[in-house]
Amino acid sequence: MARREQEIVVSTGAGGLGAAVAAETGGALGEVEAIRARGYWELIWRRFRRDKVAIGSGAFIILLILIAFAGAPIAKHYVGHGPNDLFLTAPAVNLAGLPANPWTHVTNEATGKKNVLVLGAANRLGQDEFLRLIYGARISLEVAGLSTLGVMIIGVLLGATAGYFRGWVDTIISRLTEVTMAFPLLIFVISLAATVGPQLDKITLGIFPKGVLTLVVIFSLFGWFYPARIMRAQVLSIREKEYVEAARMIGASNTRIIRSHVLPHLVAPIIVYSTLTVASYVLLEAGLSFLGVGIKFEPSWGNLLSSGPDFYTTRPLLMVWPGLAVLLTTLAFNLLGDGLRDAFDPRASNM
Amino acid sequence: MHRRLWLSAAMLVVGASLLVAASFASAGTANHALKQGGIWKYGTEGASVQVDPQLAYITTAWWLEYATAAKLYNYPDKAGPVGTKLVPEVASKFTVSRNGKVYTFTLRKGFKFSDGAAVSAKNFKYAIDRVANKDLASPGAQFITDPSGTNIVGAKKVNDGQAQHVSGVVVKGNKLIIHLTKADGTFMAKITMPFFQATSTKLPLDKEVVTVNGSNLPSAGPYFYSRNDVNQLTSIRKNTHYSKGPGRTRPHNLAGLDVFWNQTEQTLFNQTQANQIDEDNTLPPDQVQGVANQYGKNKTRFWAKSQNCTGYLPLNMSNSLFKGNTNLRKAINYAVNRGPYVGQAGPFAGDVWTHIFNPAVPGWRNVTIYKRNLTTAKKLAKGHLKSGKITVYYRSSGTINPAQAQIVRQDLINLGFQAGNITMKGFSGGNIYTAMGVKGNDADMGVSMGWCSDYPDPYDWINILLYGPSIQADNNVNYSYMNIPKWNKKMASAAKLVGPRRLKVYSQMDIDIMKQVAPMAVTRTYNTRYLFSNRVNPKSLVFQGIYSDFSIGAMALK
Amino acid sequence: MEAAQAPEARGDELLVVNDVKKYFPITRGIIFQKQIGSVQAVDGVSFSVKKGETLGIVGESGCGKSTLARCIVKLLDTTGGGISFDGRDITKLSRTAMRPIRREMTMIFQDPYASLNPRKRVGFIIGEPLEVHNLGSSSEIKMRVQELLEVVGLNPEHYNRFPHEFSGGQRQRIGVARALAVNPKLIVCDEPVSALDVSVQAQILNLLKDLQDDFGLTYIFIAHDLNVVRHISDRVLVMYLGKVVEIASRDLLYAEPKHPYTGALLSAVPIANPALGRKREPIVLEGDVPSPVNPPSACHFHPRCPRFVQGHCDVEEPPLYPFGNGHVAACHYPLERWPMSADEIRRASSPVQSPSSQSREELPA
Amino acid sequence: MFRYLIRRILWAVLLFIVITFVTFVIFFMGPNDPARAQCGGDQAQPACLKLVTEHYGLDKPIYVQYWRFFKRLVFQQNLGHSYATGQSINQAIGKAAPVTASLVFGGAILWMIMGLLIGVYSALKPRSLLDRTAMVFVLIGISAHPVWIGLIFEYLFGVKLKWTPIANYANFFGAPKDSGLPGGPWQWFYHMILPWCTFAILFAALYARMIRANVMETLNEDFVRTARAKGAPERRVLFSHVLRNALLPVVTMLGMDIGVALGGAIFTETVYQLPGLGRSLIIGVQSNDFATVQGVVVFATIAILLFNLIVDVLYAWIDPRIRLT
Repeated sequence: MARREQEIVVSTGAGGLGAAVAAETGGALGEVEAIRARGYWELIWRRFRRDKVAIGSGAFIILLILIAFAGAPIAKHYVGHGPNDLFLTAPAVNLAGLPANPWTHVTNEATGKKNVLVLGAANRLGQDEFLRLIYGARISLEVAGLSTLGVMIIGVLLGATAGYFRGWVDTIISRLTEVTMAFPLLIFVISLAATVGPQLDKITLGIFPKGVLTLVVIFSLFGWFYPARIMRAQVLSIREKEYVEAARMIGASNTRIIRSHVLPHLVAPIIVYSTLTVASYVLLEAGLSFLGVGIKFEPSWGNLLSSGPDFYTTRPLLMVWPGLAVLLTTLAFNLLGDGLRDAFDPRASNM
Repeated sequence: MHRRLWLSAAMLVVGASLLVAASFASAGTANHALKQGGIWKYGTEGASVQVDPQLAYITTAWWLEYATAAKLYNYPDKAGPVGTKLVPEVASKFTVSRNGKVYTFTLRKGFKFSDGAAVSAKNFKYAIDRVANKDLASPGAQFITDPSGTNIVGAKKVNDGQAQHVSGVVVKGNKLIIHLTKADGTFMAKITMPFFQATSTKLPLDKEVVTVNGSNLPSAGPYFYSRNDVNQLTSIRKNTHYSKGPGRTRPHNLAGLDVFWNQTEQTLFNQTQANQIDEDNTLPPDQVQGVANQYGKNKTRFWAKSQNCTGYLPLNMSNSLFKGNTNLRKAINYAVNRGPYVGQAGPFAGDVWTHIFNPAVPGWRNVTIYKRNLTTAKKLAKGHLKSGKITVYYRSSGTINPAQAQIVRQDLINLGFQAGNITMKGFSGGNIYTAMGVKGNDADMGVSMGWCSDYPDPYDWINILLYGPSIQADNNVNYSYMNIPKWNKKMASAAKLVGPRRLKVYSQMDIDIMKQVAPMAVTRTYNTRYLFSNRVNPKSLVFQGIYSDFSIGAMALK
Repeated sequence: MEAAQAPEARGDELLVVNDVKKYFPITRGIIFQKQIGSVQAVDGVSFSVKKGETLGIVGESGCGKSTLARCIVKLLDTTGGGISFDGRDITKLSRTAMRPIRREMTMIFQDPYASLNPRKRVGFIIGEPLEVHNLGSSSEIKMRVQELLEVVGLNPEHYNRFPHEFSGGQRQRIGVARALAVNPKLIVCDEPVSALDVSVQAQILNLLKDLQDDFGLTYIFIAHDLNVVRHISDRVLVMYLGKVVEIASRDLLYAEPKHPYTGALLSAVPIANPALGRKREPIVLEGDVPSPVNPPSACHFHPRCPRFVQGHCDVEEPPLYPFGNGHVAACHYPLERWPMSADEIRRASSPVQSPSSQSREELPA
Repeated sequence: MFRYLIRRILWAVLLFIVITFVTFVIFFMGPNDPARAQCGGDQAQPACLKLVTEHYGLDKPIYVQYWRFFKRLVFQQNLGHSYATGQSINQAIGKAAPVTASLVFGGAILWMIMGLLIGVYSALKPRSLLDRTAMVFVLIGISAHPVWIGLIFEYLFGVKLKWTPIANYANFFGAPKDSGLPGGPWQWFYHMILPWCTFAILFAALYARMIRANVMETLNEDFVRTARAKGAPERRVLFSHVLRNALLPVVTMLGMDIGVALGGAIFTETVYQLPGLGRSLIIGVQSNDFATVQGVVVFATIAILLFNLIVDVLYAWIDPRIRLT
């Protein structure tokens, strides 16, 4: 009997009651209104719309997605070479082994045409920094997005199951969560990416660059506990709500209760938490690639960042670009997450 | 026996003595103009090396052992050919029995370990016992238990764990007597390897000395290890008991030397520029040109010294793609973009090279066999791509090796391979050599591989790398798996030749093989690039050819 | 636990509750939970409800009223005892087997804010029972919902609104409409008005009364407010610490309470008539309600009882003694007169603490 | 309390077994061949392989191997020897752990100071210029990559301005005599200053935000209003009412985050070449040194479990309600 009894309304006695009964007319209550009331989502959208920073972040993210998935091929077509194409001769790489500065015109060996390196070359291979940056956005977003998806699917399923069914299911899942939590996460992810990573790298499903799914699998496997905990707590509190009891009282099935009464209440925390998770995975991917255990060969921000120090006194911009890309993307997701949280729950504090 | 680019100098000594054993140089004179004292700080990107004298094996380790060891005979701290001639050190002389199986060394008095104990014949016997010990698993064991080469009586038994002491090594007063199972001309070269230096009996017989703190690893050379923290710091300090006397003529100007392991290129460079570190030989490629312009080459602070190594891409002739496919092998040679390939390591890293003998191999010729020509390459490759699929092994560590792999991949695409049909397999560290050394591996070619001279003789290049009958189940070094009877016969007969004719025949064979067979695409030669601090006295830099590095004993600060 | 005895249902009795028990286990453990005790929320309650009548259940907070209500509608499984509804034993019914019965027995919840899903429109909330039981097409359901809205005094046009757009009283009307939707025989009202303003309470009570008349409903009406219960009930059941202490018709109970606990409750009720109020001296119950984890021995009320007799009340558990006209009370020393004597009041002010009431343990959160 | 302690310890032991087993299985399944690594990688002789395989029982089923490993670990507290360097891993970790500890605890102190200053001031003057600047710092702090911050700091303060050393570590208790290494408390501090700043920024940002929220929430509590109404001086209100209550959850968070931070230290150690645990791990990974990697994972697990245990117990001691749940 964990439920706390509602605070008792002070009774004014039978007399008051009688008077109130007399006053009761049973007539029209509230104004007559035929219009459809504002829905939950509409209210949230109205609150969210007022948050200029969050709107800006959202727009930035949409732009980034467009650039990464649609813009990158267009840019590739426009500049006439790909992100992995090599420009091995001067001026893309000068005699001292230094990559070209921004806006250098180079001859494409394959087509014989003059191409331009907008942000210069990324390394001694003369690869196009600009293209690698925007293709890197794609990898970053893929890794971060899919990992978040994986983490949320596992986390929500396990967390919601544990919270809804409780009992031994909850016991098992909660213990599993605690065990996973106790792993020294980053240390483990690095060791894992380095040991089993090369074997997993072969899996691409035909659409993802090599290594993306490796990171997704590893991140998902060790990152689900956090959403699971949040979702378990949420579901535990939702299932104690009287409207869930009411649904059970009328004989609704578990499926129906979960679908109509539990899941809709999880949407908000899922969205908010996902947004913030994406930001953390963008950082993590860059970190692992920087340490040489993440994405290899393919352009990723972590890779660009790790080749930055090779030239950081002679070509400091090569370190600035990817760092800035990571910063802006993470910032945008964090701000969007904060904005969404405020929109979903205006009372929530800044944490 | 494995000689790999990354283990470079390990066996250099063996062959050197093969040719020069007879002629002993006279002891050198120390340069008294150099400043004495000071600690030399050396920083490197590499992981730390083993310091146990019977286990140290790779280049950097032997560079340090050279400064700390006292051997029976040794190479002087001299640049050029003088530095490759053996001189007596702890032994004053040696005699060989008539049948060539018994060597008797007469030892000098006056050599002392850094802990003050006198060096006696016992210490050399102890070294051999440790090398042969089963549990210590010294890489030196293979050099004294080789049934077809140097084989000390009783060494095998110890190596199999059936005995503690090598019965063929006998101490009689100041004499050390070593019995071999059969006569062997390379024995002197082998006994000069750091494995067989005077070793203190303080060292446990069957356990490696890893951490050194103070005096648990005494040695009898000019220096000794005073400290070893794995992957952090290794220090050598002057052996105060190394006083001038007969055989004790090696220079030792510095008070000591500290090696900082596991640094990163860029910070190391910054620290050396700032004179916080005295020597850095892993320069960031983008900085090399700058320091070369600033200091000039081989004058003051920037030096580039060539190593006796050749870089190449082995083409696996036992797998279907390159089997009997001379056209495609030649096409690869025409297609490889060697300039940028070498350039990945920055300026002064070495030269573009297209045949096996680099300028340090006796009998080398300055010719260019393959000049990059995509049209020729495509013409040759046309119709010879077989299934169109190719598997490439590459080295995945560092930034240079993967970049070279990308260049080769691009070359393959240019040649007509579909990007999707090129399988790139990465190997960290030196694992690529293990993988390629297994007969029947699925590699069609390897990237960023190389070979360093074990001894200055062409046999080490042609016969070791390309002789078919020596192919075994694994641990091969014939990564091309070339096994052509006609050429096998030629190699066998060339090996028997001596003198100028030997060099001439090998020299021609080098070029003929590359032109007619093309079992590999030779890409480059190698240099080591050094940056020194302004504290270093450039006059003290003596490049010791045997150890492919500057002699520590000769080094001095300003 | 004891085997449930299928209660006998007699002619006009809609619901028979026989010796129902509900214990909540208290568990502890690192990996696997083991039971270390239990909360005896409902401990052997028996009563019956006739068709068309309203049974009020009163008691302090935490005495097990709400648990009992949830056991009756099978939101909770009972630990022991039997419940028979309309002649059928429902104690052992599975979820599926229970389904048709859920059409005949519904519940109105205490908190009109928490019992309506804020994410759903009123139409969905009221129509859901119909949907669950497949009672008609969506257009039929919509018609029925609008009809129900009208029945409970709301505007049928509000079909598409969200609960947050309504006041507390209006929301409770929605709750009533939901309970009514499937034409039930029995409605369990779990403190339906305690969260509402007094004026609104009256509206809801009147609505419930009207609906009872119109649809021939049977109510179990749970409240802690004796005035509310008096207003609506035909008979009243008083609970203390999971046990029935007194059952009587409304008039009998309010006129002649037999159990000291009932007496104490009644004396605490404010009386509108000032003359009467001044004459009466209230009994102040000392201490809190003891923990149901470790209730006092025998008569649970003995540590707070003004008529406590040592060696009897804390040793022998009192059965429900009959006092005629269906009036029963579980007390060895029932009140002889009402209001109580001065002596009784004096003793109530200095109650004897029995040793068994000492142990107190916090409930797990 | 005693029962609670026993329960926590048992649970920690169980976690330890599970984690080490999973670690063991993963590395066992990995592409690493411990025998080959032990025999000197590519120089491995078949005889040596055979010897090592037999010696370590690498041909036995995995649970047998794990049991051997576990026995050695628990009864001899021995993590074995590095395959790459032959060094005892206990010794290697014994050297690396103080470096990581310097970084993590020094960093934690720094981030608490920064977080407190920024958080409390922002909370006291919400929407002021200072608050807004602080919130911008917070956002950048949690969004910028620590590696990037490290590289930029290193470049700016080390290379360009030459205010700090570029890299490396100095032993707090002084360098070994005549080693040519910097040492002593001052050098230690001087070498750690950039790493601490880099390491602390992320957490300083998180804590500033959390402390700000907590303090603002506490400021609205009734007891603060009461204290003010009673006429208590503002300073007293702030220190004895607001901060005491606002910081309790922060202290708990700190306990939990130090475990997480142990992992994050890898980036800082890599950028500044601090010879700590993270660096050992990365070197181990790069040289396929399975034994060292496993050693670091096991040690980190023990450290984190112990730390959590201490935090749990301390917290239960402070707040007895915790024990019941």
